[in-house]
Amino acid sequence: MILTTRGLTKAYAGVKANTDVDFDLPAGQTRAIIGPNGAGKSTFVGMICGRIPATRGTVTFDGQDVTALPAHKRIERGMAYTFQITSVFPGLPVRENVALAARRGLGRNKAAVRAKTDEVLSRLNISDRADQMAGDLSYGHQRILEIGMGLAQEPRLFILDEPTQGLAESEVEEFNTLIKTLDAETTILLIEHNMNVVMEVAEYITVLDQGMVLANGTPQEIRANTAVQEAYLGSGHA
Amino acid sequence: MSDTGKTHGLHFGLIGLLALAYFVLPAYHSGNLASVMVIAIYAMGYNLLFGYTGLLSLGHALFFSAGLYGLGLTMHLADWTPLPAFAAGLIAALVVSAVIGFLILRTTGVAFMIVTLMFAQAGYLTILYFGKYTRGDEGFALQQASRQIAGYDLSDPGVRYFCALVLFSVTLLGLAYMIRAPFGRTLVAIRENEERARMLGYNVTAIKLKAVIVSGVVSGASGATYALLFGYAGATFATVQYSIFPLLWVLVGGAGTTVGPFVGALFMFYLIDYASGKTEAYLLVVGVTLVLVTLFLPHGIVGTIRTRFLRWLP
Amino acid sequence: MLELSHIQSGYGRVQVLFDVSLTAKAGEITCIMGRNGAGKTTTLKAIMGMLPLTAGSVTLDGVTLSDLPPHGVPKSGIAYVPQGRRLFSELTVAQNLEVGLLHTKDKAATREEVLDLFPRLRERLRQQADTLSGGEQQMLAMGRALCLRPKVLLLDEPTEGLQPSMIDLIRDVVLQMKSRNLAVVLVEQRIDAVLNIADQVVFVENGRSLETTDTGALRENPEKLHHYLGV
Amino acid sequence: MEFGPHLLLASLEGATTAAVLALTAMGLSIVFGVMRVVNVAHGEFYMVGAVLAWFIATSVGAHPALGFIAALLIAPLLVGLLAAGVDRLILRHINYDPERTIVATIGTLYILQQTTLMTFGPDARPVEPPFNTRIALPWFEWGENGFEVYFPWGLSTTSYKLFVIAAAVVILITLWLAITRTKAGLVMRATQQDSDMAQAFGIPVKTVYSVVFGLGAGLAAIGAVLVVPIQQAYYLMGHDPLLLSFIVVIIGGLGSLPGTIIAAILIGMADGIISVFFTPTLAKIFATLVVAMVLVFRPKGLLGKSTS
Repeated sequence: MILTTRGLTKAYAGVKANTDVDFDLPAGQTRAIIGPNGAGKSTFVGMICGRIPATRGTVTFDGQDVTALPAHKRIERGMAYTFQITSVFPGLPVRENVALAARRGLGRNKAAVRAKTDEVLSRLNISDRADQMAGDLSYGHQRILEIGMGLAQEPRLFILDEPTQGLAESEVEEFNTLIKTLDAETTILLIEHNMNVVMEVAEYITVLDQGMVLANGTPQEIRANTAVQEAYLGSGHA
Repeated sequence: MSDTGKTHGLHFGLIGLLALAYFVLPAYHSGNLASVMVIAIYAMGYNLLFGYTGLLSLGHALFFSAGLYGLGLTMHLADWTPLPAFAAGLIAALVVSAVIGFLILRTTGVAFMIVTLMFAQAGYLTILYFGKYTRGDEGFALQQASRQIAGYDLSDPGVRYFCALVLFSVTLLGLAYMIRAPFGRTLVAIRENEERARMLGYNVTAIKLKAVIVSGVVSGASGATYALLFGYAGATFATVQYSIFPLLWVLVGGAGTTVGPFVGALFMFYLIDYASGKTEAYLLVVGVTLVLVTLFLPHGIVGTIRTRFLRWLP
Repeated sequence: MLELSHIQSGYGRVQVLFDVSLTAKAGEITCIMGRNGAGKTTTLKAIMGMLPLTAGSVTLDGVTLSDLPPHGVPKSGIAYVPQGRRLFSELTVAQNLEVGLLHTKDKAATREEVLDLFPRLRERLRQQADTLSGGEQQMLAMGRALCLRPKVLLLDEPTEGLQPSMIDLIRDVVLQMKSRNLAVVLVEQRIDAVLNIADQVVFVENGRSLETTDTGALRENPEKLHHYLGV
Repeated sequence: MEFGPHLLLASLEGATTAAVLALTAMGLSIVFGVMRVVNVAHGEFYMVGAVLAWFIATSVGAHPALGFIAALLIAPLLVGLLAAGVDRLILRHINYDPERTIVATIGTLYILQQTTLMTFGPDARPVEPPFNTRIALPWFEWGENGFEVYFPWGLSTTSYKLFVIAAAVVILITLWLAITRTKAGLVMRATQQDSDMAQAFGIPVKTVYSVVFGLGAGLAAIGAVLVVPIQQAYYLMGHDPLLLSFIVVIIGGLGSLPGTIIAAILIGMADGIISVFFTPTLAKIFATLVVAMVLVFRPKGLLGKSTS
C-alpha cells in the first residue's frame, strides 16, 4: 500500500465533512473517487496531501505516518496535487511554471531542470506556448499546464482534483490518453465527476457519500451496485 | 541580443552612466545623486519583499534604522572603526529582521501591514526612550576624523560618491542575480500564487522569512551607509515616514523591476527637492504622488514601460 | 420575458461566458444545465449585473438591464436566490425579509403572503438567520427573494444538500410561482427534478449555450442528457 | 496627593480620554466593518475636525457656547462630506482593494495634514469651552475620628469634562439605535454582511460606502470637536488618535462594535492612568507591542471570535 488512511475525520464547526474514512491504495493503481456534490471528496484528498488538517485519524504514506507533517513535507516525500480550480502562476511564463515544479526536486541542477521541463512541455503538446504568460492561456490549456506541473514533480502519488472540469470533449479525450500513459509510471488518485472518464481510466473506484465510504470496487462492480445508484439517483452526477 | 544580454547591458549601462555623471554634473547634483544611490539601496531592499515576494511592509524604517544605529552607536559610543561598525550595522539589521520576520509572517494581508507598522513604531519609541544614548530626534553626528577607511576620507564628496556607487552597484547586481536564481523565482512564485507554491512542496514560510531577512539586511546596509557617508544618525529615520518612503519610491519606479527602485527614488528626490523650494509643506507632494500612482500608474514608471513597450525589462 | 442575447462575461481577465443566449417566458420554468464550470452560475450573476457584460445584452420586457447599475436590476423585477443561500447571516429572519421588502410598495401584504408560503419562517421571525437549519435557510432565501414581488426568479441549485421533504416543498413553491406567471430560471443538477418540473432546458458547455430543448422531448430522448452531461 | 485620590483623578482623566476615543475608534471600526478597508487617514479627519472647530468657533465669535455649538454641528458634517468625496474620487476607483486603499489613504493623510498646515499654519489653536466650572471632588479617609469625607487639594474635574463623557455616551447610544432600529441601519448591516447580495436586493452599495466612509470620519470629527476645548487644535494632532483607534479596533476585534466600545474604555482608562504614573514613551512602547502581539497571535482581536 502506498497510501492508507484510518479513521480520517474532518469537522467544520461541528459539521462533519468526512467521518472515519478508511482507505487503502496499492502502489501503481489508478483509483477514482466519486460521489455526489458535498460528499466530502475534496476535503478527503485535502487531508491526504496536507492542505486541510484532519480533525482526527491517520494518513500513512509509503509506510510512514505523515499525519503530523505539513503539506510541503508530504509533497517532498513524493505526493503531487493539482487543484480543483485552475491554479497556475499567472504572471510567469508557461516554461517557468513547469520549471518551478521540477526545480523543487532537482534543485540547482540547471540542465536537469531544463531537460525535465522540456520533456513535460512536449509530452503535453504545449512546447509552442512555453514563453507565453500562463495567465494568458485558455482555460483548457491552463488545466493542462496544471497537470504538467504535477508531472514535472515525478510524483509517486499523483492526486488530481477534478482535472477535466470545464474541458471540452476533445480535451477530455486527450486527458484520458495521458492518464493511461501515466498509469505505468505512478499511482494516481483521481476525483472526477465525469463518469465517462472514470469508467475509462480507473482500475478501481471508491464512492464517497455524506463524508463516508459507501462502496469500493471495480468499475463494473460499481456500475452494478444498487446503493451507489441510489446515492446518485436524485443527487445527480452531471 | 538575448534578454540576459539586454539585462546586463541595462545594469552595467546604468552603473557606467552614474560613474560618468560624477565628472559631468555640477557638484550640487552629484551630491544629490550620492544620496539617491544610498536611498535606492533601501528601495531595492524593500522591493525584494514588496515587489518580488508580494509582502507589503509598513515598517521597513525599523530595518533601516537598525543598520543606521548599529553603525552609528558603535562608532559614536564605542569608537569602533568604520568597517567593524558597518558589520555591526548589518548584524543588527539581520537580528532585528529575523526576529521581526518570525513574528510578522504569522499574519497576512492587512494585518501584516499593520503589524509591521506597529513594530516599527515600537522601535522608533524605543530609540526615543533611550535618548541618553541616541539623542532622540535631535540625533548625533559622527566625527569626520572617525569616518576614514584606509586613508580615504568618506566626507570628501568624490570618495563619498564612489563609495555610494560601489555599494549601489553591488546591491543592484546582487539582487538582480538573486531574482534570476532559483530562490528569486520561488519568491515570485509565492507572490503569484502562494498556495500553489506550497503544494509544489516549497516551504513557503521559511522562504518568506529568508526574503524578509535579505530585505531587512539590505535596508540596514542602506542605513549604515547613510550614517557612514553623511555622518549623522537621528530618530527621524525611524519614523513612519521613512517606512512609507521606500514604498513610495518602489511604487513610483515600478514594483518588481530591478531598476524601478532607483528610478523612483531619483524621481521623488528631485520632486521633493523642487517642492521644498516652493513650500514648507513638501510632504504634500508625497501624498499627491501616492494617490496618483495608486489611481493611475499601478505598475510604476519602469513597470509601465515594461507592460507597454519593453517586455524583456528585468 | 427575459432575454439573453449572445452575452459574454467573466471575472477580471478570465472570460467564462463566450456566447450564451436564452429566453425565459413568464409562466414557464427554464432550466440551465451543464457540467461544473460550464458557466451556469456565471450566467445568473451576469443577469444580475454582478459581473459586467463584455458583449451581448440582457433585456426584460424590452428594458435593457445591462444598461442599469447593478442595484437597478432587482428593482426592475428580478430576484436572485444564489447557491449556498447567502443570507444576511447576522440579521434576524424578519430583518432578512425586510431587506427584500426595501423597494416593494405593498410591504405588509407581501410579507404576509411570503410568510403564508413558508409558515415555518413565521415561527422563527426573531431568530438570527445563521441559526436556522439548512432547509429553513433555503426557505428564507426564497422568501427574501419573493419579497421583491419579482417578474423573474433566478434559482441556483435550490435543493442542494436538502432532505427529500424539503425538496418537495421547494418544488411546490416553484410550481406556485410558475402558476402566478413568474418566469423561473433554474440552475439544477438533479436530472429527475428538472425533468419533472421544467418546461425547457438550456444546455451550457464551456461558456456557450448549445441548444434549448423542450422537456417533453428530452424525456423521450434521453441520449441528449447523456451527450451533454456524460450521465 | 495620596495614592487613592491620585488614582481617582487619573481615572477621571482616563474616562474623558476613553469617551473621545470611543467615538473616534467607532468611526474606524464602522468603516472597517462595512467596507473591509483600513482608513489610515482617519486621524487626519479627526485633526481636520478639530481645526475646523477652531475656525468655526472663532468665526462665530459671540458667546463661547454659541461658537462651540456651531462647531459641533458644522465641523463633523463638513468632515463627513470631505471623506465621502475622498471615497468617490479615490477609493471607488481602486475598487476598495485592501492594500491599495491603505496606500491611497496614506497619501490622503499627507494631503490633509499638509493642506491644513498651508491653510491654517503650524500654530496650536485653542477653543474656549462653552462652560468650565471647576468641580472639587470629595475623598474619604478612615482616620482617628472614624470615617471622614474631605476635599483634597488638586482633586477636581471640570463640568466640561463631565459633559464630554455624557455627550459621547449619548452619541454612541443614538448611533447604536440608528444601526439596529432604522432602515438606514438595516441597509448598512446588510451591506456589511454580504455586499453582493445587498446589491441584488436593490441597495446601492457604492452610495452606502460613501455614506459610511463619511460617517466614520464624521464620528472622528465629533470626537475632535469635543476635545479641542481641552487640547488645542494642531495640524499634527492626528497621529495619536489614529494609533489609539487602531489599538482599540484591533483589541476589540476587527469590525465588532461592542468590542470597540469595551476596548475604548479599557485603552482610554489605561492610557489616562498609565500616563499619570509612568513615562508616556514607555507606556506607548508597551501598548504598541501588545497590540502587535495580539494581531500576531490572536488576529481576530481579544474580544473577537476565536479563529480556531
